[in-house]
Order: sequence, then structure tokens, then C-alpha cells
Amino acid sequence: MGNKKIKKDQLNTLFNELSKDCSVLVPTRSKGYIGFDLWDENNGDFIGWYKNTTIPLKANFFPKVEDMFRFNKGEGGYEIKEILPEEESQIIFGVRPCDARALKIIGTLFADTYKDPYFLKRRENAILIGLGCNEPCDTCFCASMGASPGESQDVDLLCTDMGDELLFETVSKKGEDLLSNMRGLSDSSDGDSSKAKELREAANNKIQRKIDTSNLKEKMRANFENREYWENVSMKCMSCGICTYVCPTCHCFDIHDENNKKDGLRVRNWDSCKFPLFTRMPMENPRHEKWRRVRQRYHHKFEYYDMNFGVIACTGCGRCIRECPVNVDVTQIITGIQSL
Amino acid sequence: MENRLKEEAGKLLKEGKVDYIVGYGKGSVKFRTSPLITNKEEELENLVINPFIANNLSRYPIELKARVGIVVKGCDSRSLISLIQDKKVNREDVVILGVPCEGVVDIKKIEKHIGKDIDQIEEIKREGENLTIQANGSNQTLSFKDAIFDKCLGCEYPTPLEYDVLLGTEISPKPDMEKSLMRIKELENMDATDRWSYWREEFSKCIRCYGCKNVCPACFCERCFIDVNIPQWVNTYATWQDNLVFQLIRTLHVAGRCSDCGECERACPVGIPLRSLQRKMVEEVKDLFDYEAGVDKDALPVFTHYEDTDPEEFIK
Amino acid sequence: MVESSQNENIEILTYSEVEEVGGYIGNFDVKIRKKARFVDIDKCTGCGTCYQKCPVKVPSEFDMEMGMRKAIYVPFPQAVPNVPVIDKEHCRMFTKGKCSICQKLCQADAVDYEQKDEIIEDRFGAIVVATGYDLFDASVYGEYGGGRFKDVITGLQLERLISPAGPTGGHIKRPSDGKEPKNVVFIQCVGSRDIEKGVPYCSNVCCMYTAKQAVLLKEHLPEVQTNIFYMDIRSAGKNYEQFVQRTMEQYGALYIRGRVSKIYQRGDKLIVKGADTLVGIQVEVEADMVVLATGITPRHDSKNLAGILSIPYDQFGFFTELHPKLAPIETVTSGIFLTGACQAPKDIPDTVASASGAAAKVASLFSSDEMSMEPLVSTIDTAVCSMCKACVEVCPYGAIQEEEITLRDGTKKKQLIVLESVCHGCGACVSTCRSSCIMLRGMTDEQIFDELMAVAQ
Amino acid sequence: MEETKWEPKVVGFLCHWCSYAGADLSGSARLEYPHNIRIIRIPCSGRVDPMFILRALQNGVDGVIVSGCHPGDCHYQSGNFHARRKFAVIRRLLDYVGIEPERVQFSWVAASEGPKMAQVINEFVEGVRKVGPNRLFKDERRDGE
Repeated sequence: MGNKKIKKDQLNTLFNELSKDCSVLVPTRSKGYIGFDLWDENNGDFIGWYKNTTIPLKANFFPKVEDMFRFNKGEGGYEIKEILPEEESQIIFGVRPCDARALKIIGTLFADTYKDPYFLKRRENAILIGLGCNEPCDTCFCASMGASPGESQDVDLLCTDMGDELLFETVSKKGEDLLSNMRGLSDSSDGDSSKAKELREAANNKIQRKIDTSNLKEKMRANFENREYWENVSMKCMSCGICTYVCPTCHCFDIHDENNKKDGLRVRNWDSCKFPLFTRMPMENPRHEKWRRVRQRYHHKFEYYDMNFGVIACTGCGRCIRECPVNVDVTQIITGIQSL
Repeated sequence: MENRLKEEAGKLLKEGKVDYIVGYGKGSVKFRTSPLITNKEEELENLVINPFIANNLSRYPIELKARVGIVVKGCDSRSLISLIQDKKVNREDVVILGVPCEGVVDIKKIEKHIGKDIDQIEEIKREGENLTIQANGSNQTLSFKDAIFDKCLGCEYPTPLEYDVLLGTEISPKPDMEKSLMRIKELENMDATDRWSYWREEFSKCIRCYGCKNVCPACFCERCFIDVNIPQWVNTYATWQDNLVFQLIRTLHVAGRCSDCGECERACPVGIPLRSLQRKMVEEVKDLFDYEAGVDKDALPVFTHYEDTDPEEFIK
Repeated sequence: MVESSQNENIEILTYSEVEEVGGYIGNFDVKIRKKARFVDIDKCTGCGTCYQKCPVKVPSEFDMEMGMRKAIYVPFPQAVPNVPVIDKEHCRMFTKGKCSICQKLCQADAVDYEQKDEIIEDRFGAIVVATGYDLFDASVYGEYGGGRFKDVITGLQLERLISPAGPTGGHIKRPSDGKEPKNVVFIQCVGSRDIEKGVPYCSNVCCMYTAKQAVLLKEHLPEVQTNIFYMDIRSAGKNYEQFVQRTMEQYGALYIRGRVSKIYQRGDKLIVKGADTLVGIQVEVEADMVVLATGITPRHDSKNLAGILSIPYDQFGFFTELHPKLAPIETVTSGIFLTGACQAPKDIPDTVASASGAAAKVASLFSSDEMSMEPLVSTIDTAVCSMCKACVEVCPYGAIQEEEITLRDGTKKKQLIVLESVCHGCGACVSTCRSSCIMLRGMTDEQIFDELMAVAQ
Repeated sequence: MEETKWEPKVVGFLCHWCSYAGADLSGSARLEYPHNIRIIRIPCSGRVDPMFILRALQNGVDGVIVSGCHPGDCHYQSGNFHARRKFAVIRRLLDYVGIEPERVQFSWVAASEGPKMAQVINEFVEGVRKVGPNRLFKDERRDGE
């Protein structure tokens, strides 16, 4: 498994080359927020400023609006026409380890008993090229979530920023194949690998924010009925859906029919447990009060998901902390639980 | 100011005049503050007043349904007055701790001006009319005016309009309307088609997180029209058209009650310039009906009252 | 009046004012202030000793201040109930604290200086508004003397002079020196149809009462010459035109079409200068007395009453009917009816007709315990209402009211309800409700939406 | 797709007491107005929610006209006064986001003004015809193939 490297000024050529066969997505801020978009020469400067996207990687696999199928009422009943994502392979460059891990976490759900064709099709056709973080953000706490800012096993290729050069390391078979087809790269030395290792360690040490996940499940279960605690921490929450929509692992959706008398479209939209209507039923709403809704989000991530799939559905990307308009901080909430 | 606040807030809790104090506490993110809502005297130590107190806290008294001592800036006081007009907050149930405010620092503006991101900035200090910003070990100065939110540039009421305790001295307004409304003027001067494509572009970004409506102090409905499904006024299917319709209707609903606190734009994670819509309506309402939201708590709300002489030259 | 007072179903509350009206058709909760008259209605026998002996004399309002009354008095001889009232502002017991002659003389012991206002709160099924009118104040016309000349009087003053129960006992004597007038000038449209100084509308009754007074004058004083300055003669009622013709032909009234520009005193005569526009000359009449046909204005406090009743009024202060042609008696507030000159200047036949109409409306309303109404009414989904009460403010009928309910867990909750009998179904509340929690039955958002979708296809 | 001449499709929200009656009168007076208008009768112009207008435009209608009683003539006293305030801001807002002002019109037409109703509709439809089909707002995705 040979690793390779490339000079940063050669990246443009590399991306141009890759764009010929498939679509290449790179981070851009041209839209006014940071997200992945098709590569073009004008947005090749991201290496200089890129930290992480505002909208997480999940949006590329589980879009905020998904057309599922069209239906049509004909003579002999309903006719259904499935809409599946296009069979087009894409390379996503600049995936942060936390997001790659998040994709894997929700991947287990989408590939559970029910195999979600939309998510899986896209995942199958995508090659993720990770980009390790040398300078993690103030809000990151990935190190506490069983991950590391610079390292990832959930991508196909992992890049490390070595200053003038980028080091490409293969992680998966898919990645290995891609790397062997990439031109303009030079072989890397063992020195490069150890330098990358040092950089990763340094990055890991830069992470300031920490939470303690030991016995968290049990601790949370014990405090499920601790109304006072949850009321206190949820007091400032505004019940918007920002934290869930920017979260790389939140995956709740709402299925809805857009019908038009005879024909229509079934769509799947993002939904958020923070919305008061999320659990509303004809007679009542089991999560009518705000503290119950806030509690749900953390319990789901740190307890239920762990129970069902053996992993905490949080990767410590820190988006929810950064984007929350009232600064509700998951690390404070978990630390609070641990200290109860 | 901070000490005075702690003292006054402590007194209010101790004397049992209020059940809660709603103020600003230190945030868990650099250069951010976070709403601090408490009924415990010992937590009042964490109250802060600094140039980063961006949140508009006036929504909280509605939810708390209790007597509240609330910290407000000039703009927030207008939201609160609006809520009093809308009968959502009883004036008797709130003790208003007014903070005269010269403007709130927009960290994004600083990032843009000095070309460094928030993680690189170590310290921001106010020195007279300037800010000294320490980033990556070196110092840079920036005029305070260049670092505050656009809405603050055009602020006509820096001192709260309604308060029980004023925590500082009154500040005379120095609104720079031209700068504050620059983006709106630019849009107005565009071609209609360009304007349309501008909004189309912006609303394609919307992810319908409803941050805008949930932080808005004028959006206090128990159920938003967006959640009505008989009939389905706005589709959950978030096309840009539906996103735009949602925001246009929201704009009309808050028109006459919006006092340009700018929270919607600040909350928007994808950076849709919502203030350009809301502030535009503030200007229109002023122009059409000579009405400013949240200036007088006894004024008659603009869209539930009318004058025989209202403008109607647009009616054919 | 006397007949009404003896009907067991009618209770007449005189010297009383309506202070508050709540509720709705069939269930109006009315608060009435029955003012203290300082004479016990139940004890008083109406003997009249008190006002005969009262030492204080005050100009009589009923006689248009041409005669005197006492500080304890019955407003006019046929007043119902025939019980005197004490005028607190002039009675010596109230101004100086001593006198009490009436109390001492009253054999029924009915005089009570300590009497207090009484508040009556009761529920009524319907309300008929018959508050009448005020007389236009002619003193704004400086050219007619502006009140300086004693012998320039109003039509109503002349009415008192003619009346056998009036200050002169029915003998027509001019106020200044008590002489019988020989030459009388009537000026019509004083205040009416005058955009500059008066009101723009026609007061409806002046043409006819002027003609009637010209006839009566002639009958009382056969020697008198009546001259009537008029703008147009409006005699559009049954037999009215014939009456005016008779006034001219049989009673010799001289109708001069034109306005009066000036009145001034010369000796004991009043010189009336005016124009005769039909002939095109200036005329000058030497008169002994001038009678101004002053117009009708709304009651000075009609707007206040409109507020209490939540009924609309026009730009002058006359109450507005529900529909000028099809519902001239009803108001927008169901269960409140208009009659008489509080609605617009009306003469006696019109007033009686509208009063009969109102009575019939009320009677038919009361004939059944149930009432049918338009199905187009609003309802509020209280579960999602956020109580901003914007709907309350836009509702022109006051149909949305707050009520308090007790929830299952015992807590109290305030909510808004639509009074179905009051709602007219305009839908203003529906479009004002930001959270779409009001539904206008029969014209719901869903129905309109479906219509819209159908036409948009 | 077959090439047909485009005809504007406009929706009119007419109040029951004045404008709807006015439209009726113009019909009984044998006055002509274009068939492009589809009329929805509402009790009062005050019933019109801005949502009606936006939803109509979004669903492919080329123009929306709202008509009520003249100020002071409202059957419900104040409906059109409230509507007037709402319409004033709606108009400015729609213009601000770039919707041609010709597409949305408000008018006062009394029950006796049959000729005016016909004229208003005529002029409005002509105005919409001039600005062309409402392609901006149309939601192609939902229409399907």
C-alpha cells in the first residue's frame, strides 16, 4: 500500500484531470456559507481557509429534500414510478474525519433491516477523500468521541496537509484504485508518514473541549426523569432546528405526499426533534414541553443510538455549538450529566 | 455596568420582585455570550455586559410565564414593547434592566476585515473608538464602527425606550443610515429580474431550520402558519419557491412589529440576508403609515387599526 | 307616555344614563346609572306643593329660557313620572346648606337630600336607541344677530310662545317688550345645507314646521304678516305640498326665495335685509320678530353612546343603520335598533314609523327562544390560538370575546371565543390571524385554497 | 408540446357585496371583459390573506386582482380599510423581491360600477399580457414530467 504526495500547486491539475471522468466536489464558500460544490478553478483556494463545512456531509447523501417516487392514479389503480439517484460516481474532496465518521454512523442505520436505496446508492458511488485537521476549531471535541482530528478509517483516501505538500494515504480498496489512477503524484517516504503522524498528534493535543463518555449511557438513563436538570439546560433553547440540520448524524425525516388530485410525488424532508410538531399526534404530543424535546435529542445521540447500533451518534464536530443562536453547548450538557 | 447589573438583579431576586433574571452570561464559544436565565442568586455572578451581547432576550418572558427581570439593549426594548402591545408580555410582570448600547460586535465582520478566522483571534479589546484585535500573536486595530452589525450602524434608539433601571448613561443616537441600509439600497437599484434572481439564489440555500422564526421576538405564535396542513399553505417540500413564500409571509406577519433586531439574519446558518427583507418592511411601514414598531407601548398596532386617510394611490 | 308608563311590561327609567353595554343579542348586560333626583318616586304624590313654594327661580330649559322654573321642578307639565327633581346646582340646600322648605312642606316625606345615584345592572334582549337630536346653535350666525337681539328667536321658542302651557300662556308676545308682533320674518335653513357655518345636510323638518308656525301665527293673530325666506321648499311628504300651498294662499304667508344677509335694530323694529332671487332684487323687511328655522344636529354626546353600544356613526354623529335601504332600523350590532332623529333628521311620521318598525323587530326577535342566522361565522381553534388578540381588534362587531375556562387539571385558562350570534362572517379576523387558527365556516381557507387550485390548473 | 398561443390566466378575488355584484352587473349590461379572469368570490376584501396571492402566483397564475368596496362602503364597515393597509405592504414587498407590479392589482369597484369592473379587468389582463407568462415563480419540479 504505497502512499503518495503532491505539491499543493499541482492540485488544480489533479482536480481538472479527475473532473473528466466524474464529478469532483470540493469545499467552497461562494454561496455565502461553506459547503461542497463542483470543482472549478475559481474555488481552488480552499486549502488556505477551509476548516469545515456549515452544512454537513450528510446532505450530499441524505439531501434535505428527496424525491422518492411519483404516483399516478390510472384506470387500474395507482402507478408508481420510482425515482432513484443518478448513477454517477463522485469524488468528494476535503471530507473531515468527523464527518466521514458520521456518515459511517448513519450508514449503519440506512443499511439496517431496511436498506435505504437513496442513501446507499449515493454512498456506493462516492469516493471520499479525507483531509485531516491540523488546526482544529475551538468548538471541536472529536478527540472525546473516539476519533481524532487528523485520522480517519472511514474515508477512502486520507490527505494530510504537510505545508507545501499534501500526503495521500490509502485507507480502502476504492481509495487504492483511485490513487493508482491519479497522475502527477510522487511517492512518499517513510519520513513523510512519520511527519504526518506527528502533525496528527499535535492536532489531537490542540483539542481543548472534552467530554467524558464513560458510563454515559447509564448515567443518562438514570437522569431521564431529572426534570429539573433538563428544564434548566433547555431554558434558553429556541426550539429551532439549526442544531439538528447542521448535525452530521441527525437523520430524522418526514415523508410527505405532494399530491395534485390524480398524480403526485412522495418526498422525504429533513425533520427535527426540536420542532414542537415533531411528535404531535391527533390526541396529544408526548413531547409538548421544550425540555422533553431537548432531552430527546441528547438521549437519542448518547443513549438510544448506542443501544441500537453500539456507537454514540455524535462525532464532536462542534457545529451545533457554533451555529446555535443561543449557544446551547452539548459538551456542557453532557458534562453536567456526568457531574450529577 | 456589569457590577451594577449584578447588584440590581440580586436585589430583585432577593426581594422577590421577580422569579427569574434573564441576562447574558459568558458563552462557551469565543467572543459569544449566551442567554443566562436563572432564579438562583449565586448564578448572577456569571452575568456579563460586553460588546458581544448579540441575543435579543425579549422572547423569554413569554415562555417563562413568570415575573422576569430582563436585560435589554435599545433594540431589544423595542421588541419587548412590541410584545407588550401584542399582549404577550404584561408590563407589570417584567422589570426591565436597560443597557445603553453603542453597538454589538459582529465577529464575522472582524474575520473579514482582518482576514483571519475566529480560531486565530485571541483577544478583542475596545479602546475608545477602536478595537484592538490580537490574532496569531500580533495586534491589529479596527474602527469599532466597522466591526458592529449593520443594524447597529443605523440604530436610532441606543438607549432602551422602556426600562425600570438604566444600567448606564443615556447614549445619543448617531445613526449612519446610508451604511446601515446599503444592501437594501443596492437591491432597490437593481433591475426587477436581477432582484428576483438574487432572492432565488438566496432562498435556494434555505434548509428550513426555522431558526429565523424561532429566534424572532415577533414570531410567538403557538402554531406557525408554516405548520398548518389544512390547507397546506407552504409545502414541506422545500423548493426555493416555497422557502421564499414562507419568508415573504413571515415578513408580512412581522411587518409593523419587527423592529430590526437582526436576530433572524444572525441565526441563519446559511447566511441568507434576511435583514434586507425585514428592514425593508420597517422602512415601508414607516413610509406608508408613519409607524415605528416598539417605540410606544400604548400605540395602536399598525395592522389591526387603520386611518381613513391611509395611502391608496396604488389602488385602481 | 302616560299609557306606556301604565303598561306592566314597560319600565320607564327617566333621569338615567346607560353607562356600559356588554353581551350580545338576547343577552345584553347593561349598566344604567339612575341619577339621584332627591325625591322618592314611590312616596311622591305629585301634589306640587314643593315647587310652588320653592324660593329659587331658574330659567326654564323646557321653555327655552323664556320662562322660569324652580330649583325643585317637574320639567314640563305632562312629564312622566310626575315627580319633581331637585336641581343640585341651584337648590339652596346644596349651594348654601340651608332652606329645606320643600322637605318641610312635603306631606309624603318624599324629599331626601341624601339620595345617591343608583346603579342598575340587568340583562336585556334588545336595545332600541331613540336618543333624539340637539338643536343647531344659531349663534354662529353673526348676520342674524348671533343672539344679541331678543326678538330673533328660534322655531322652538316660537313653539313655546304659541303653547297654552308656555311662558306666555299661549299669547304670542315678543320677548323684548311683550308686544304682539305685526310683521314676522321666518328664516329657513339656519345651519342646514350650509357647508361654511353649519352642516351640509337638509334637516328635513324645518320647511314644514315653519309653514305650520306661519299658519298658527295667523290663526292666533289674524293681523300678522308672515314673510318666509327660503332656499328651496322641501315638502316631500303625504299632503305636505298642499299644506305649504294653503299656507301661502289661505294664510297669506309671503315666501321669498333668498337668503338674509343682515338683521339690525332700528328703533323697536328689526330690519331684515335679504335678496329675492326670483325677482332679482334686494329686499328689506321691517319686522317685529324674526324666527330662525334652526336645523337638527346629533346629540352632543352621541359618539360617546356609540362607543358604549359599539354601533357606528357617520361623520356628523348620527348613528348608522345596517343598510340604508334594506335594513334601515337595524345596526351592525345585532339586537340594537335605531329609531327617530338619532339616526338622521326625521319628522314625526317618519319617527313613528321607525319606532313601530323597531318595536316590531324586537317583538319578532322575542317571539321565539331561538333565532336563525347566517351560517357564515368564524370559529377559533383555541388549542393553537396564541392569544395575541389581533382578531379582537379588527372585528367590527366585537364578536370575539375572552372567556376563562377550567381545564381538566383544575388550572384556569383564558381563551377567545366567537359569539356566533354577533359574528357577521366578514372574515377580517381570519386573514388577520397569523397562525391561521380562525376558520370562517363556509368560506374556510381550505375551500378558497381548493378553488384557487382548481382555477390555477 | 403543441405550440399554442399563450393567454394570460388571472385570478380575481372579488368581494361579495360590491365587486362581485359589479362584475355581475357588467354581465347583465352585456359589457365584455376578457375570459382570462377566473373569479373567486369572497365575503370581503378583508378576508384576503396574502397567502392567497402568493399561492396563486406560485401555482402558475399570471396575475392576481383583488377588488373590494370603496372605502367607507364596506358592508362590514372596516374590512376594506384593514385590507388597504395589508395590500399597501404586500405590493411593496412583492415589488422588492422582483415580481412585476403589473401582476398584482387592487381596486375598489362598487356594485353599481359594472362598466368600471369591465374596464378594470380589461386593463389588468392587458397589463399582464404585456409582461408575459409568469415563469419566475412557477414551480417546475412539482409539475412532474
